[in-house]
Amino acid sequence: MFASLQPNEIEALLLTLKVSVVALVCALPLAISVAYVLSRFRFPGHGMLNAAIHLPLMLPPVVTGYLLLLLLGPSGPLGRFLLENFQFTPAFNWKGAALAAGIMAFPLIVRPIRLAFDAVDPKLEQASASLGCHGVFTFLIVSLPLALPGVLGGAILGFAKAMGEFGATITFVSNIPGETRTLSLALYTAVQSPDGDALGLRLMIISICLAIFALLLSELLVRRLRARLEGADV
Amino acid sequence: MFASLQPNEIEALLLTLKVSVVALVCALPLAISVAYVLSRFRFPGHGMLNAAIHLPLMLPPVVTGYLLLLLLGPSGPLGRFLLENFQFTPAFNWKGAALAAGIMAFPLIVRPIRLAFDAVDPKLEQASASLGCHGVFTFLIVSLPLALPGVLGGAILGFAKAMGEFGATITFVSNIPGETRTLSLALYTAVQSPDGDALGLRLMIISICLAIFALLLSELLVRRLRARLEGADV
Amino acid sequence: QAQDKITVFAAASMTDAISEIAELYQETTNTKVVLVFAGSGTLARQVESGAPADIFISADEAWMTYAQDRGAIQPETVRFIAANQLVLVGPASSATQVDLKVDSILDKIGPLRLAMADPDTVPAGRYGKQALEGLGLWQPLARKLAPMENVRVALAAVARGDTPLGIVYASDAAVEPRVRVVAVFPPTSHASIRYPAAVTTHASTQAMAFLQFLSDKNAQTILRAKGFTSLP
Amino acid sequence: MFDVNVKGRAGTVDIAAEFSVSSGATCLFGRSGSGKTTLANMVSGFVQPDSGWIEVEGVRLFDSSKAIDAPTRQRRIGYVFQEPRLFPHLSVRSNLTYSRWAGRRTVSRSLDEVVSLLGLEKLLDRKPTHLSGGEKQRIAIGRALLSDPRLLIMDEPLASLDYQRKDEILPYLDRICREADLSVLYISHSLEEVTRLAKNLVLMEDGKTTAFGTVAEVLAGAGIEKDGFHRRSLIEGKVSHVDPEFGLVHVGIGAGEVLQIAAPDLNAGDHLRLSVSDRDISIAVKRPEGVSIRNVVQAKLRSIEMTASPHVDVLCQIGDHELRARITRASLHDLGLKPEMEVFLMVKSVSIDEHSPSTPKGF
Amino acid sequence: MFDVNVKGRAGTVDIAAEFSVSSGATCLFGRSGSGKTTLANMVSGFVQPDSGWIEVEGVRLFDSSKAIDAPTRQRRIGYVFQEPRLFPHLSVRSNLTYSRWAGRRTVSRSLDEVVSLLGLEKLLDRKPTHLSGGEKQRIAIGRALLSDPRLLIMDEPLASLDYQRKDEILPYLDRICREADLSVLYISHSLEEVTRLAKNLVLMEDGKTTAFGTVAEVLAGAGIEKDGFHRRSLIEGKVSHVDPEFGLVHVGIGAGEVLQIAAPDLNAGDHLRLSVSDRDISIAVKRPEGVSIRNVVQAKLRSIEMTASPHVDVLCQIGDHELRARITRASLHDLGLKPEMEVFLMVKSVSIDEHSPSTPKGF
Ligand SMILES: Nc1ncnc2c1ncn2[C@@H]1O[C@H](COP(=O)(O)OP(=O)(O)OP(=O)(O)O)[C@@H](O)[C@H]1O
Ligand SMILES: Nc1ncnc2c1ncn2[C@@H]1O[C@H](COP(=O)(O)OP(=O)(O)OP(=O)(O)O)[C@@H](O)[C@H]1O
Ligand SMILES: [Mg+2]
Ligand SMILES: [Mg+2]
Repeated sequence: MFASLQPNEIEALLLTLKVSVVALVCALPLAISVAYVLSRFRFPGHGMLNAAIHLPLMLPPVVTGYLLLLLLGPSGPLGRFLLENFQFTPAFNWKGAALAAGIMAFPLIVRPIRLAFDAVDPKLEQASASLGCHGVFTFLIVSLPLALPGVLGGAILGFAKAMGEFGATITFVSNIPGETRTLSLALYTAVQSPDGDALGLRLMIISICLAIFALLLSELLVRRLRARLEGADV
Repeated sequence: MFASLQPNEIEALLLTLKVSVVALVCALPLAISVAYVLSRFRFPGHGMLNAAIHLPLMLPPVVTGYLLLLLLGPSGPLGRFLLENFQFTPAFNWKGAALAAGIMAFPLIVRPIRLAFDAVDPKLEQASASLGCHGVFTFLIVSLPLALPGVLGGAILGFAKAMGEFGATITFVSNIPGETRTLSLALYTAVQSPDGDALGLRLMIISICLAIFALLLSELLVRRLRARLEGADV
Repeated sequence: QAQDKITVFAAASMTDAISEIAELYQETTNTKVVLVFAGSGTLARQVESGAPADIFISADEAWMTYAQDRGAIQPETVRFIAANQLVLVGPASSATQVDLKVDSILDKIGPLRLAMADPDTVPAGRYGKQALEGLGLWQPLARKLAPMENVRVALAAVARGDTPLGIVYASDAAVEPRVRVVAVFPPTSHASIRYPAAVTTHASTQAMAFLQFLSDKNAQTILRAKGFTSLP
Repeated sequence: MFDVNVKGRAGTVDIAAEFSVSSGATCLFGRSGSGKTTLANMVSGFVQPDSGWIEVEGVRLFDSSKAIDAPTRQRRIGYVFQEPRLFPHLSVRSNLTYSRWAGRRTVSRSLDEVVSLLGLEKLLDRKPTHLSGGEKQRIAIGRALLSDPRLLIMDEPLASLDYQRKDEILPYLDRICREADLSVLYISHSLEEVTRLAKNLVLMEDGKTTAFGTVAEVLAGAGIEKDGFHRRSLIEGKVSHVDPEFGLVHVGIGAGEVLQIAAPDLNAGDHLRLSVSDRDISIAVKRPEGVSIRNVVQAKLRSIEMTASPHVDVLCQIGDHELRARITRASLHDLGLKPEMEVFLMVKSVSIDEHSPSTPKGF
Repeated sequence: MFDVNVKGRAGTVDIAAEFSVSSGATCLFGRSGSGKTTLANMVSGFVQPDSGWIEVEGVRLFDSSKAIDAPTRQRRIGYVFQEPRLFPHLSVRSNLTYSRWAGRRTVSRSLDEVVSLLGLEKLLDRKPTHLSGGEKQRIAIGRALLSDPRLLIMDEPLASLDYQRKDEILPYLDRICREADLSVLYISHSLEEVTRLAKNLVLMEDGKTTAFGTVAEVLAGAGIEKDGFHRRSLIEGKVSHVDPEFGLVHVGIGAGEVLQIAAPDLNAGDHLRLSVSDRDISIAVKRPEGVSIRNVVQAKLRSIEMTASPHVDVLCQIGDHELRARITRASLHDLGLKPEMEVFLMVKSVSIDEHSPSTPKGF
C-alpha cells in the first residue's frame, strides 16, 4: 500500500514526522527539567507553573492556536521581535507547526516524567552524594536513568499527540500544502470535499499504520529499557 | 467575577464539569484494568491493544469524532442496536459528549497508570501472596494503592483533556447549547464569530480559572497521597 | 526557470470548486497556486496576522468585513465571485417535497434531529438560522437541531441517515448523490449568500490576475457545475 | 516430614536440592550465593523448579510428575524475607495483621503476645517507611508469626537484631518449632542460632545440598571443615536434682555422669537436649582439683582428627554420647593423648537446646 | 580525632550525642531504634542536627555556631548503608567504581584487591537486581572501600555474611582502620566485631550517647550489664618466641607471664593486642597439671562482682592487666575465693585484636 502513495501523501507523511520529531526533541529537555523541578522542589508559584503547563490541554486547541497567532504572528509582539532581531518567524511555516505541536504535547510529556521522578528513591541520590558525586551529575547518572521509563512514556504520549495535533496547528500556521499541511490537516482537507471520502480513508489508514508502527517501536524500546534497568543478565 | 457569570456561561460551566466527571468516572476503572493488563501480562495482541488505545491521540480529533458518529450515530451499526434495544443513543446529547471526552482522554489516563504499575515492586505482591491473600485482593490492597500516584496523575491528565476536548465532541455530538456545548465549544463558538472576542476572553478566563482550580486541588490531593504512601507519621 | 506563485486562502466550503479553478489557472498561466483551506474565521484572523496570503476568499461577508476593518485586505479589490442557495435536504430515498412548515418538518424529523451548520460559528449556520427565523420555524425547531462543526458534516449526517433532514448549501447538495433537495429556502428568508474575494494588503502582483480569473467565464462555469449560483 | 527433591535454575545457578527431614525446625546453612533464598522461594512457590517434588507435613506443594503446583497463597507459609518487604502504605498494625484481614487466615496467636515479644508496642500506629532497620525486621518477623503458617520460612531473620532481642526471640521460636503441625525452615549464618533452634540441618553449596539430617549427625559429619567454625556436640539428659541455692540444676547424662548447669525454671525429671561447643571442652589426664570448672566428666578417648591448623579434634565417648573437643597439637603432644585412653573432660559451658518438661506446662 | 557534639531530632526521637575519640575505628553500639543510623546520617550530612558540631580528623563538617554545613559530597565519607542501596541500572563494576567515575575521587585502593577480598569476581558484569542478599551487601562494602574516604561509616556491614567471609573481611577492615588519616565509624550488634575491630566504643541508648572511650575502658565500665553478653579483657603483649612445630607463638604479657597462641605469620618482636572473653577464663587455686589448656597464668584476685544470676564476675590482675573471669557462684563458694588471693587463671582461648609488626611490612 505504501508503494502506491501519492507524492502529496508522502509529503504530508514526511512533514508530519518532521514536525513531530522536532516538537518532541525540543520539548523533551524542557519537559524533563520542568518535571524534575515540579517533583523535587516546593516554591511559591509551584502550583501556578503546574497549572500553566496543563493549560493547553484544557483550552480548546483552536484557542491555543489563536493565542499563539496573537503572540507570535508576524504582527504579534513577540513575533515582531523575533522577526526583526533574528529574521525568524514561526508563523505559517513548519517551525510554527512544531511549536504548536510541542506546546500541545507538553503537559502529556511532563506528567509521566514527573511521576517517574517522584518514584525515584531519594536514598539512591543520597548514596550518590556520599560517593562524592555532584548534584547535577547525580541527576544525570542516577535520577534520570531511573526515571527513563517515565521519560519514554511521556515522550510516546507527546509524540502521538504531536502527530495528531490539529486545532492549534491549523489556527496558528494554517493549512499550507508542503509547509504546514501534516497528515492530520490533509485528512481534514480531504473530508471537507464531498467526494474526498476515498482520499480521507486512505489518509486515515496511513495515519493509523504510522501510529501503530510508532507505538510498536516505542513498546519495544520500553521493554528493552525495563530489562536493562531491572538488570536482566546477559 | 464569577458572581457576574451569565446564565449560559454557568450552564456551559456545569455541563463541562458534568461531562468531564462522567467521562472520568467511566473511563478510570477501565483504564486501570487495561493499564494493569498491559503492565503485567504479555500476550499476542498486546502491542495492538496498546496501539488501539493510543489511536484517538494520534488521529485528528475530528476524525475520531467522525468515526464515533459512523459507529454510534443513529444509523451506525452499534448506534442503531443501542437505540432499538435500549432506547439509548449517545449521539447529539451530553452522554455522547462524555463518551467522546472519555475516549479522547483514555490514552492519557492509561499511560501514567501503566507506568505506575510497572514500578510497583512485585516482591510486595509476593509477600501478599505468602500471607494468603488472593490475587484480586492483592491487586486491590497492595498494587492499586501503591500505584495511586500514577492513577491520580492519569486522572488529572484525563480530566484536563476531557474538560478541553473539542474536535471529537463537536463532530460527534455537535454544538448544542445546554446539551453538548461545553466551555470549550462555547469558547470556540465565540472565537468563530467576528465580534466574539470579548465573549471569548470572558470564557477563556473562566476556563483558565477552572483549570487552575482543578489543578491546585489535584496537586493537594497528590501531595496528601504521597505523604500517606510514604508514611509521614501523624 | 523560476515559477510565479500565489497563495490563496479560501473557505473550506469551496474546496472543490477553487481547487479546480486553480488547476485551470495553473495550466493557462503557468503560475503556481498554493491553496489553503480552513474556516473563514480562521483564515480571516490569519490574514489579519500577516499570513502569506495573496487572495482571501471568505464564505460570508462578515469575515471579509472583519478583515477589511483591520486593514488586512485592499478594500477596493473586494468582489463577489459566487452566490449560493440554502436548501433542505433529505436522504436520496425521500420521495416527497417537504413543506417548510413546522408540522411537516417535525413529522419528518421524528425522534431525531435536524442537521445544520453551527448557527453561531459557521456562515451556513448563520444563514440557516436567519432562514428559519424568517419562516417562523426557529422557535419550534430550536431544540431539535444538531448544529454541526461545518456544512460538510451536516451533509454527511443526512447522507448516512443519522438525521432525516439537513440544511445545507445547494452547492453541497449538488455533489452528494446520497441526498436530495426536498425544499429550497426562499432567498428572501435570509441575507443573500455571497462569496467575497479580495487581494490582501501584502499581496504579490500576480494576485489581481487570479482575482480577475475567478470572475471569468471559465471559472464561473466550474462554480456553477459545483452547484453555486451566478451572482444576481 | 519435610521432603524436598527438586532441580531447577535461578539465573546463572543450577539448583539441585534433595533432603528429607522430620518435622520441627530445619536449618539451611551455606555460604552467600549458595542458593538458600532460591530454594526457599521454590518451597514458597515464587520460583518454579524444573522437576521434582516438595512435600511439607504430608501435603504435596509441588510435584512435576503429577502436575501439582499449589499457588503460594494456599501453601500456608509464613515467610520472613531476607529484606523486610513491608507494605509501605499500611500501618505497622495492619502489616502485622495482614494475613488475617487480607489473607483470611485464622487467628492462632495473639497479636499482643507477638507485639510484646518483638517490642513493637510504640510502633503500631506508624508507617514502616521511616523505621529503623531492626524495627522493620522485627515487624516482618511478627507478620510471619501471625500468619498461622504450616511452614515458617525465615531467611536470616535475626541478622541485624541486638543480642538482647535475639535472646528473647530465640526461645520463642524454639517453642514455636515444637508446636504440633508446624515446620520451620530457617536460613542463618549463625551457628549459635542453628544449634539453639534447629533439629535438622541441611547444608548447601553452589546450589546443591551436600548433607542433611539431624543437627548432631550433620555437625558430626564432614560437611563443614573450616576454621572459626565450632562444632557442637549434643547430649541428651534428664534433670536429676535442682539446687536453688546456687541456681544450678544437675543433669544426668548417662554412664553415671552429671553435669551442673545454670538454668532457672527447670524441674526434676525434665528432659533436656544440651549442646557443648568443642571450644568449651578441655582435656585432663587426671582429675583436676580446685578449679572453677564444675563439670569434669570421665570419658574414653575414641579418635583424634588431625587438621592443617595448630588444632586437633579429639572425639571422646561418655556412655552413648560422643563429645568433640578442640585442643592444640602442642597439648596433644604434651599430654601424650592416644585413642582408648581414659581422660577427664572439663566442660566450661553448656547450653540447653531443647527442653521437654516432664509434666506438660502450658506455654 | 573524631569529635561529635550534636542535638537534633529524627521523627519521634531526640538525638543528643556527645563524644570525642581518637582516630581509628570507633564502634557505635546500642539497641535497635536507639538512633545509631540517625547519628550516622548526621555525620554524613543527610540529617541536619539542630545544634552542635561534628569534626573528623581536624575538619569541621558541621558547626551550627559557625554556620558550617559541608555538603555530603565534600565530606569525603564512604558510607555502607544499612540496606545495600546499589544503583540498579549500573553493573556491579560500575557500582564499585562509582566514586571514581562519578565522584571524581582519587584511586587509593586497587579494584582487584577489593574484588578478591569480597569474592565478587564472577559478579562484575551483572546488574544488582537479582543478586543474593549477601552479594549485594558485599558490593556495598566494596563501593565504600573504593571511595577513598576520610571517614568510613559502616552500618552493620557484616550482618548477613557467612562466617568465612567475615573472617576474611574483618582483618582487612582492621588493617584499613590503622591506615593513616582514616577514621571508621562502625555500627554493629556483634561484640566479636566490636572487640576485633574497634579501638573506641560509643554506647547509645534512646537517642543519647551514654558512654564513650576506648573499648577496654567502656567495656570495663558499667555501660553494658546483661546476660548473654560476654566482656572481653584486653591484654597488650609482644611476641617473644615462635614455635613453628606446633604453630604457636609465645607472647609475653608482662609480669613474666607468657601466653601461647595459635597464630601464623607472626614474628618475634611483634606487638599484639589480645582479647579474652570472660567465658574463656577458669580459675584454679593451685596450678593444674596434665590439662590441655596451655595457658595457665598466675594472678592476683582483685575483686568479685556478684550478679543476680548463678554467675559471678571475678576480676584478677596480672602485671598491668586486669582480666575478668565468669564462674558460677557455686564454684566461688567451693573454691573459697576471696580478694587478694593468688590464683591461677586457665585461659582456654585468646584472640588477636590488633597486630603491629615490629618492622613495618607492606600491606
Ligand atoms: N533471578 C536471578 N537471576 C540471576 N541470578 C540469580 C537469580 N536469582 C538468584 N541468582 C543467583 O543465584 C545465586 C544464589 O542466590 P540466592 O539468593 O539463592 O543465594 P543465598 O544462598 O540466599 O545467598 P545469601 O546468603 O547471600 O542471601 C546467587 O549467585 C545469585 O546471584
Ligand atoms: N524520619 C523519621 N521519622 C520518624 N521516625 C524516625 C525517622 N528516622 C528515625 N526514626 C525513629 O528514630 C529511631 C532511631 O532510628 P535509627 O534508624 O537511628 O535506629 P538504629 O539505632 O539505627 O536502629 P537499628 O539497629 O534497628 O537500625 C527509631 O525508633 C525510628 O523509628
Ligand atoms: Mg539469601
Ligand atoms: Mg540502623
